[in-house]
Amino acid sequence: MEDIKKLARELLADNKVQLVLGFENGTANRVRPAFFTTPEAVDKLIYNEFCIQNIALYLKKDICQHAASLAITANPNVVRSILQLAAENQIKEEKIKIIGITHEGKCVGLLDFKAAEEFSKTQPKGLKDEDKALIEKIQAMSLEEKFDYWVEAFSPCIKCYACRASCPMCYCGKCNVESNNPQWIPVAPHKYGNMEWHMMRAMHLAGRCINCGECNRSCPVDIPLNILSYMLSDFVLEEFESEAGLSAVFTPALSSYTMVDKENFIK
Amino acid sequence: MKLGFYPGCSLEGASREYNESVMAIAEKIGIELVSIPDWNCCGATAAHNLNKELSLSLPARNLALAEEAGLTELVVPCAACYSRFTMVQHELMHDEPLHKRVNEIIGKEYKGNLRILNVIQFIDEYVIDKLDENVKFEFNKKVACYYGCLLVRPNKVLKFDRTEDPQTMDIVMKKLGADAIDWAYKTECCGAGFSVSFTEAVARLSGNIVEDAVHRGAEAIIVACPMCHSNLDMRRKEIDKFNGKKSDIPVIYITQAIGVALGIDHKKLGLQRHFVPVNLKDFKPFVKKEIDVEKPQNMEVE
Amino acid sequence: MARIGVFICHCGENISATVDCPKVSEVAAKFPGVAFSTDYKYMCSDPGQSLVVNAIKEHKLTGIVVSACSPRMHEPTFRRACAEGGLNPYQCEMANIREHCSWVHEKGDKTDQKAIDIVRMMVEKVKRNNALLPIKVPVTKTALVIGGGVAGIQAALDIANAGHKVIMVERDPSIGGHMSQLSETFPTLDCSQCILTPRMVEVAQNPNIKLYTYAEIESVEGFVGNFNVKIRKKAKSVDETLCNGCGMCTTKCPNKKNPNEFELGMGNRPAIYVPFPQAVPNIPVIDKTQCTYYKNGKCKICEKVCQPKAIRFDQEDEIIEVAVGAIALCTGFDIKKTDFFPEYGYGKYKDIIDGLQFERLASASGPTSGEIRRPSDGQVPKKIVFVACAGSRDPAKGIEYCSKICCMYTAKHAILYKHKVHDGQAYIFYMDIRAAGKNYDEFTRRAIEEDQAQYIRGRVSRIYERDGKLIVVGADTLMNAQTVEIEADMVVLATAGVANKGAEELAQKLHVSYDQHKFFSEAHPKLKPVETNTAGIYLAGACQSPKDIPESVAAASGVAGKIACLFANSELTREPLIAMVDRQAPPMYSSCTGCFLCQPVCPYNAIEREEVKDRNGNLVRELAFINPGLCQGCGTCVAVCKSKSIDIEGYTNLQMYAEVDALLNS
Amino acid sequence: MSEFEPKIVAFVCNWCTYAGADLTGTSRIKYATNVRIVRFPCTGRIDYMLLTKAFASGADGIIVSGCHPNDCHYTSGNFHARRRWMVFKKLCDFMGIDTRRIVFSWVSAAEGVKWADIVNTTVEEVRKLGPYESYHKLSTQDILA
Repeated sequence: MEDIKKLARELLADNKVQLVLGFENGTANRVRPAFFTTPEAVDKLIYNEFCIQNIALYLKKDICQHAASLAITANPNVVRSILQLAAENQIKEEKIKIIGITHEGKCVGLLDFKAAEEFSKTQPKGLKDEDKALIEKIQAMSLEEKFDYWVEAFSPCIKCYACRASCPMCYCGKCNVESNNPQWIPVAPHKYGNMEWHMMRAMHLAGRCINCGECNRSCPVDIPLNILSYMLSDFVLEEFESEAGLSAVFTPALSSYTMVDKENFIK
Repeated sequence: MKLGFYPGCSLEGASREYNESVMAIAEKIGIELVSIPDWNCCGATAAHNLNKELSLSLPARNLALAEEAGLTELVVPCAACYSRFTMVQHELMHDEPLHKRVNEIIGKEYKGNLRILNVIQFIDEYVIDKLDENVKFEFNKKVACYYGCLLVRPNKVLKFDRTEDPQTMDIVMKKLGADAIDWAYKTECCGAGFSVSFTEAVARLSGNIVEDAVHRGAEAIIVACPMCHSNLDMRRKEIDKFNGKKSDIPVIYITQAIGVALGIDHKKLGLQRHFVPVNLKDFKPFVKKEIDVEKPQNMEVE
Repeated sequence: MARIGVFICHCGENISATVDCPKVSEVAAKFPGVAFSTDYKYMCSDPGQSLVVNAIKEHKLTGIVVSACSPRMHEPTFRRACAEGGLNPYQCEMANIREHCSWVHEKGDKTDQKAIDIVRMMVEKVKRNNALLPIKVPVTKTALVIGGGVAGIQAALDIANAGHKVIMVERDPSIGGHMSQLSETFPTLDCSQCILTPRMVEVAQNPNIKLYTYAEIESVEGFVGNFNVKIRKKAKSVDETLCNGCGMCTTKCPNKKNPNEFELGMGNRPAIYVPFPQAVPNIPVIDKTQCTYYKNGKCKICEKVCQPKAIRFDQEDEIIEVAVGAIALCTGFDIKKTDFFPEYGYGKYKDIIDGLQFERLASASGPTSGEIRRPSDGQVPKKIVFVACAGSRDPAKGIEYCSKICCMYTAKHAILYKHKVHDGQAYIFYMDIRAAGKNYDEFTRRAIEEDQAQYIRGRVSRIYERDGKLIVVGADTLMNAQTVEIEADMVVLATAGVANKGAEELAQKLHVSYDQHKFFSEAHPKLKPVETNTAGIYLAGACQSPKDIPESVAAASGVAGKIACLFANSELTREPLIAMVDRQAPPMYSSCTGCFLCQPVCPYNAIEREEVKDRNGNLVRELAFINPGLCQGCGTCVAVCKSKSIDIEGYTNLQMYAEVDALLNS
Repeated sequence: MSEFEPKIVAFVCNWCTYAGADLTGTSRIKYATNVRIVRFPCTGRIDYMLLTKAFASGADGIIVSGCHPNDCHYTSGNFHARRRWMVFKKLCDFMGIDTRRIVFSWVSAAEGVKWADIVNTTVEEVRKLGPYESYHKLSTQDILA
């Protein structure tokens, strides 16, 4: 942790960045994301096993957008998010300094995008066993069972949009769910509105999701919605050999095609 | 290795030598041919001229029995039986209501999982690769391979060899050391079922076949169909009369030719049973040669 | 508040025979927003259109639905009527109740209901139509002619003579096409070369025409008026600017035994060659697959004997980029070879030849100097059997169509044969003699009556060889289907005319449609016979379907006329049905997030990055911007945009949503 | 009770399948009346949300059809569509949305017969499957449940 602090302090002191995005202690033994603007403030910066939130999310917030340059304490999830955001023209390399941190909490120093790509490739990722088990369980169900499962799973959804708010890839200024002309997605949290909302989100994330699981963690009613995009990521990797979050120059699967894409399902 | 086998009437009667020779080479190669238990008539040329359902049900019952007996591949040496079987299978698999109806009639369910092979397909798939190690004598004769009408037609159903200029028998004979000639009557009609009812037609049609084979210097006509054989062999008197000259070219089954090359006793192959005596002698010991034939692609337009 | 007019067309009886038009009109009148509804016998007729125009004015309509045939047929007609009535022409939609309803269903309630649904769908759509202004684009007044056969030559000369620049691209080393291979032409028997060669020379000498031979189309981008074409000029291994066409190289080349393509394999040519003596340009090329130097690294005799020092072994393919406003496709045809016919021996008999080979045998410049001698032994055949419809009109061969030219050229062959071999006898097996055309039937009669060609109506079932003769077995259907056997010395198959090699790939490069036989498709079989479905690309000659010389030339002149019309204006108007990215007032600017994931899906590279800057010039946002000159309106970007910031006119999100809604929630 | 008549919505591209369906008409080939055609410029334009919208609104089956590979009027719209369909189909399969009711096809402007065939077989298949209630119900019933 000390080397992270030292790096952050130096960056601010040398005016290399205007802002450091990281964590500090919150109330009741919790950690919370924080923005540090002076070397002194960095005293409060922490990094521990509780700092798992994907703070790449804040890169799209005004405070970061307005900063001329910034640094971020970045675990592998955050690094992948940054690379994907860069691939989608949402962040420029010259503006951001990545303080790389492994899953184990070890600081690997400042990463430029090239180093971040290497880092991202070597850091383990992939689904948790329980997620895999759930996907397998659902896949084994009959058509009706699957449908009922999801209707049931979405039934507690209150459309709080925490999933959207916590997702670094959900950066649209005006989300499609807010569109009312036409009203693509019914607003009310009933079965139909919930189903379409989560389907749309899964499609939007297909080939772009970096599998951080933040949507699931932030869901107040514990909907396992991360497995929708996980399952599609898996599919996209298998079918198109395409994986998000590994490179800052990347065309997601659904913005590209090959001549040999499968078409055995087309008459 | 076990394959299903449907002899049909010819192989038990007029063409016993065909049966004998098929069995003889199968034994030599190490393949067991299992007859369909309780098999019945295939319907041959008569049924499909009289009653469609009958013509479908007769073969379908045989096929269902074969399936019941756990067979997956069925060797049908008689070209007429083979044609009926493949056509019925094709028709049933492409017409669900008809398939249902036929199942009702035969009181059995034919699923359609059987592969039906004629003799040249059987040889092409199971025998040809074993020739080099088993052949004793070179079949050093000039031969005319005669396919007739049913072995390679219709291509849409059989998807096997080329309809107009089939090659499978020629390739086998070349492998055995024969000189398979290029001739004009490979797939022309022999007169088929008119053998009995309209011998004049058979004399003319088969006459042209024999004449062309002789004219081009063939020493034997190779066949794979009992009907062709009987027309070309049994009707030789009428043929010679039509051609106005005597011919002694023997007509032998491809299985007999293979049998001869394998060194099987000629009696075991039924070569003594023919009307036109088979006097093929002076076979040289076999020496393996690379022959320069490419297997023909299925060239028909779908 | 929308005031929609609905106009149900009977199309004579084409619609009204199956759809109850008055009932549909009555039901439509009650749709929300419909202010006027009527039915009429022929909506596209003058009175029908006046009805539309008057109704718009009288009922103060804000949009119209013409319920009639396919919009692919009459959309422009009714858009014009709409404009005449004082509305924006894009406030018009067509409900297709003919092709998609009356013609494909039986009379009955279900069919009526379907027509009603289709009308309701389009009413809901048109309510959401926007008034649009046409887009103007400049026109590059240069035409590209692909293919240098007689059609291409005619098109190029006509366009050039109209005062426009032409770029001609020919795949072979010389222009001339199949016509240059013909001996004489029907029905006049004038020598093909004699009438074609002057035209070829004209092409070479016309200052408006730039000719690229031994060249192919690499890629085509852009759209009508503004195509960007890359041409691959294959390496001839000869410097065209230096070569004087003396022919020394071709004479001295030691590697002379290569099958001559121009003679269809019936003669040989050297590895460095000019395809035929009258070639334009008269510049040789080295066939790299055959040249001894390219194969073994030794020889270079041509280089030594070349006085102007024009041989360039290190020459490479060159890519030339040109900008053109219109493209004429004149790529011609090919014929089936004799190996297509198993019943005629899979091409194994040397003396069974195709029609084009016979042309070469009969040609004074051909391999036999115009004497009819058979390929196997050079003997003069005393009996020739011609087989018409070899492959054509034969569904079993996958060619259902008539190849059109064979009846006439077979008659010509019989005549030429008789003129050259007086004691020869020609037999012609045919299905029908199709000799419709000026002086055509007279010509076939001449073959029969003056030149004793024996026409036998029937097909040939088999040809085989016996004792040096070809035995042709066929049936004479006019003689009680008797079997006919002819012992011929030579057989000529009038093989089917088929699409040229590479037609499919070229069509895909140009985005023009083609039929199941790979012939290019015209935009309309009767009314737009020389246009393709892609604006600015036209077609002439046998690349469309088998055609004879006069037809090809007529079509080529038609194309030239079309292109001259296009070039008559310096600007052309394009349909404004294109995609656009949402724009709003600051500080939003747009709902576009600037992710540019739409960029790679655009086939036209029409999506650009627009920088939004504040007063001080600081970058505020990067937004997608669709160049209206480049967008062709496919809408793929619309479906890809997650924030639904892109929409496409004519097929907006609101419209499509309303259409689905109208179909099901009613 | 009369036989169940499936409601089929067809999303087709203007250049191939719409023209192919026109050809079916010009050739006077008859097919089932159950289909309603919605015209798009290109399969690339077809939004998957319109498919769920159609199901929610009571469609029992959907046909999505465009130009064969390499025939797209716009070069590559159908290739993008093909990939999108793959992913969408995978998601639907995972979420229990009945993809037997979505027929994807390529029908060219020359394939009038194929179009009639696609419509007829889809109508028959969907007729066998019965009305698609589960998705439709979401939007009509239990709205507050």
